[in-house]
Amino acid sequence: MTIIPEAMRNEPTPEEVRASQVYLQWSLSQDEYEMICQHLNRLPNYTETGLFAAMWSEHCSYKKSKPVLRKFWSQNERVVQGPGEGAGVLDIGDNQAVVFKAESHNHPSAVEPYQGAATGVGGIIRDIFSMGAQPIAILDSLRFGELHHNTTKHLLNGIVSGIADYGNSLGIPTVGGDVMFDATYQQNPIVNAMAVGLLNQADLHVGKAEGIGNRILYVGAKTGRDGIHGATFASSDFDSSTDQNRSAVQVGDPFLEKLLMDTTIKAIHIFGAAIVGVQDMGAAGLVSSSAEMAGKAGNGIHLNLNQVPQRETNLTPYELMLSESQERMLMVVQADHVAEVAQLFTDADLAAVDIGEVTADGRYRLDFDGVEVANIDVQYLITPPKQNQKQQVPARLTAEADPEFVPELTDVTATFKDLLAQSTIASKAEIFKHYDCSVRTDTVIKPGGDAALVRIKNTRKVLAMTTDVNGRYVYLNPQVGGQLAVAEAARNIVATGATPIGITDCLNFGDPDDPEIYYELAQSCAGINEMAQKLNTPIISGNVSLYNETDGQAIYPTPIIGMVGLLENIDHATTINFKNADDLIYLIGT
Amino acid sequence: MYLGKVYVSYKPSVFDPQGDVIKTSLHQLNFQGVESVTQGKYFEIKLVATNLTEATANLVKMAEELLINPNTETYQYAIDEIEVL
Amino acid sequence: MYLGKVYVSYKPSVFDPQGDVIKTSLHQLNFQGVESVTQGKYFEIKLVATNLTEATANLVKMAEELLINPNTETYQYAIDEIEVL
Amino acid sequence: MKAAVIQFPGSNCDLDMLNALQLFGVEAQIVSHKATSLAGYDAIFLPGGFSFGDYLRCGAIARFSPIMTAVTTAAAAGKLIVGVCNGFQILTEAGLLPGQLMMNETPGFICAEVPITVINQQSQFTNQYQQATITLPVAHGEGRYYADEATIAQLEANHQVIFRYQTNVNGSAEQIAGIVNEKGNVLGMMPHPERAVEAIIGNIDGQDFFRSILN
Ligand SMILES: Nc1ncnc2c1ncn2[C@@H]1O[C@H](COP(=O)(O)OP(=O)(O)O)[C@@H](O)[C@H]1O
Repeated sequence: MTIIPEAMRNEPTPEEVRASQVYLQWSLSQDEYEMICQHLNRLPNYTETGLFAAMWSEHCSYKKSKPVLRKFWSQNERVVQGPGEGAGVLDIGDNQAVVFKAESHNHPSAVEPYQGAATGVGGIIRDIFSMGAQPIAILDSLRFGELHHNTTKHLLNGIVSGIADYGNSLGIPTVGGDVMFDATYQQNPIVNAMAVGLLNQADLHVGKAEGIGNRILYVGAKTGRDGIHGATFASSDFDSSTDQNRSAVQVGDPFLEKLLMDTTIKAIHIFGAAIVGVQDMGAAGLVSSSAEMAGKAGNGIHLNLNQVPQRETNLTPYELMLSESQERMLMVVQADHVAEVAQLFTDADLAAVDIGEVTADGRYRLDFDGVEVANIDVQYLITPPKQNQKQQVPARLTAEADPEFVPELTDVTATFKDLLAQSTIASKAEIFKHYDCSVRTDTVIKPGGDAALVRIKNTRKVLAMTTDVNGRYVYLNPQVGGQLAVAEAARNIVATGATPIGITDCLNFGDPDDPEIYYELAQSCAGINEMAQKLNTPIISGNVSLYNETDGQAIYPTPIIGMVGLLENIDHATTINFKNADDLIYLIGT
Repeated sequence: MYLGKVYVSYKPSVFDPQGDVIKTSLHQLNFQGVESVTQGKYFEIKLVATNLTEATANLVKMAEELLINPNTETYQYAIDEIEVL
Repeated sequence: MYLGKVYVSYKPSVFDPQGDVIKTSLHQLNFQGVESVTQGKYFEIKLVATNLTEATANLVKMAEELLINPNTETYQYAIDEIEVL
Repeated sequence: MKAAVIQFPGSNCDLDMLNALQLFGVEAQIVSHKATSLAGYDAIFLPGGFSFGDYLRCGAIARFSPIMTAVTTAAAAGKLIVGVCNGFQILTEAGLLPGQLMMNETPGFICAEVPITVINQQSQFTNQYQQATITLPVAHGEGRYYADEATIAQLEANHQVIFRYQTNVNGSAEQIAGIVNEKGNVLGMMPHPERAVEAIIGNIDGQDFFRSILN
């Protein structure tokens, strides 16, 4: 690599990378950096160092949470696709399937509430349609600090309008969710979005770069400098005293996403098997999507970065690979169909460019201005060193229990009214009235009931969906708290008449390097897993958001459970309202 | 009374989807010479202050505290004394 | 190359809900001197033309055909020649 | 009856409108905004959504779509034209209906089922309504109807106001929710009748709207 392309002249040399230890700022540890040098048998250049930092970040690799996630039970007769793809897939009969997943956008939303939340919705929707499914519903699970704080109002307003504007514009109804307020989330709000899609099983596509010689087609928006470092940013603690994190802001374009969604689904319908793999460019954009697709297929990949559609001038390979510009997808397409597939996208005024090919050599190779700027073993790139996280029971759990709290009730009516006035308990209509819940004309039960119900046109079937967890319970007893989250979700589903069939989760925790936090993570997941097995609801997808701390203070462990249920006969749907005077009221359970 | 005008625009590298769509539309309307369009915000604020210096200081503070989003936007401003009607 | 700036604002008789909300927020932030706020749009348009007269004519046409809705909005503009980089 | 549902980039109620029309036995088809002819269609529907992202102003960019010339010709020829929500916004921007739809009085999107009065039960769009009070879904952020006083007076005098909100959800002038043009063949309305045609999704008050059009 002797000639240095123009755009890269100001980049540090490999030696300068080593001397400045710039990778530490990207959350790549010294040990990891040295392992890489040893593996390559040379110093990685600036671009390659960036690729490793992104791919080995917790956000992309789940290196720290994997030991826990691996224990999740994810198999039963319905499971068509478990964890590891854009979203999980469950068989619902008649060659149809339901596809769903949840995703967090806590850090971006804390910095930039509107765009952070909006792009969270955009990302989770892409995960659904990249599988070949039509998105049919969105749910949002939110946690804020106390409502009387001005910062909370600012965050709430921004986040809710971000979700509303994006989902409404796409024409996908936001049908449910949950909101709680607690001081623990004051600096660190939680913004989790879940999306549900309907799939004709014949259209199922996954993110694999199979077939040597197949082409890599880039579709959607052009690449700019937005969101570079998003993945590493999500994988480190927040420091409230600096605002250097601000470069991570990404701007969403729901209009473009709508075109991308419709065109991708159409392309999959028309071209079927000629489209070999589809993947969203999410965290760590181009590198993560392309490396994962190649890795899963056991192949190599070769990209020509000059082909990548660009919105700005003088983008470097590093920037092109790590940009988190929104509304972009990667497709692997058989060489003789690339032109036709691309045409479909350009007809919709979207970029669609052949940027490379699937190779047999197992290498991750990037060219820029005729120079090779990266050459790494794909499997090595996608496999960060194993991490052994320590666990320790938090002191609060072993401390002698306080004498049981006995509430003093003098005026029951007053207490009851006080409870109803609590922001966490009060109606959330002020929030969900901003969400279009009835577009697509399938919403049978709208926000305000237990779970939402969305019918499947031309069948008798209805899907139920909900999100739940009480972080305070999980804080007080991680294992039982995890069980309770699943149980609550199941009760909400059952209350509509549906049977729970599966779970997605979003694990929001503090710093996993803190053994007490890792204990919370491991134990609550164990609880979730036990209950999931009891209820026959496999955990088919999910997402992890760690480092939810500000200045060393972690949020309550908050593993949000998104659950989907199936009701075979729409006539059996039940709603929450009392129906007639003189009907009897029963209290069921313990 | 003072009239402050604040012009807010995106920072150069922030994606402006609106501007992009407007540009395409202008091309279709046969304004071929259009190279780029960005859409920002334009505020007119009438305010009372004891003098121009105070009015200006207030305007700048308002812009930075509320009108702009420092993550993505920058601004320019102009201010003038106006007659009270 | 020319840089045109177009400032679009509502006609005085048209209610501007955003301006109103911002005024209230500014009062809450203790900018008591604020009498009124209106929010409009600010466009920066780079365009190629043979001379300033043509550039100006084009800018005005764009504003009137697309950028404003004459029922409710008015506009001002400024235009300058700029260096091509 | 043969109906066209125009699909603009960003339309998102196009399929809902198509479904509703088909439920009433109408031979309905999606027609691209790039098409230039609407020959053979008796009624033309401009659906809800966010055409061109609603960037600049709602409907401002869509009005320049190639299909709009054909829509204007069809309107002049007396064919039925219906704009719902974003469709209404496009029709006002295109000058086929007077006035403009502006940001709600309290900024923010609202999704709700609201009581509506059918003001004019004689129109080609409402002649099957037996009762004056109905409930229809609204879902918009920019639904505040605005026109100058002279225009409003004219609308009232000519019985062009078809629907009114019973409580003014968005701050519309004279609580206007839907109007027709002078000839009575072009309708714009913010509420969504196509979301109110099946009991299973909770509302059938839009049925008479479609029955009226078919009548
Ligand atoms: N952020 C939100 N988005 C959409 N719907 C919501 C949201 N928060 C709450 N809801 C809806 O409000 C209703 C009550 O929610 P919640 O208070 O969480 O119920 P529960 O009584 O099960 O605790 C549900 O229908 C729920 O889907």
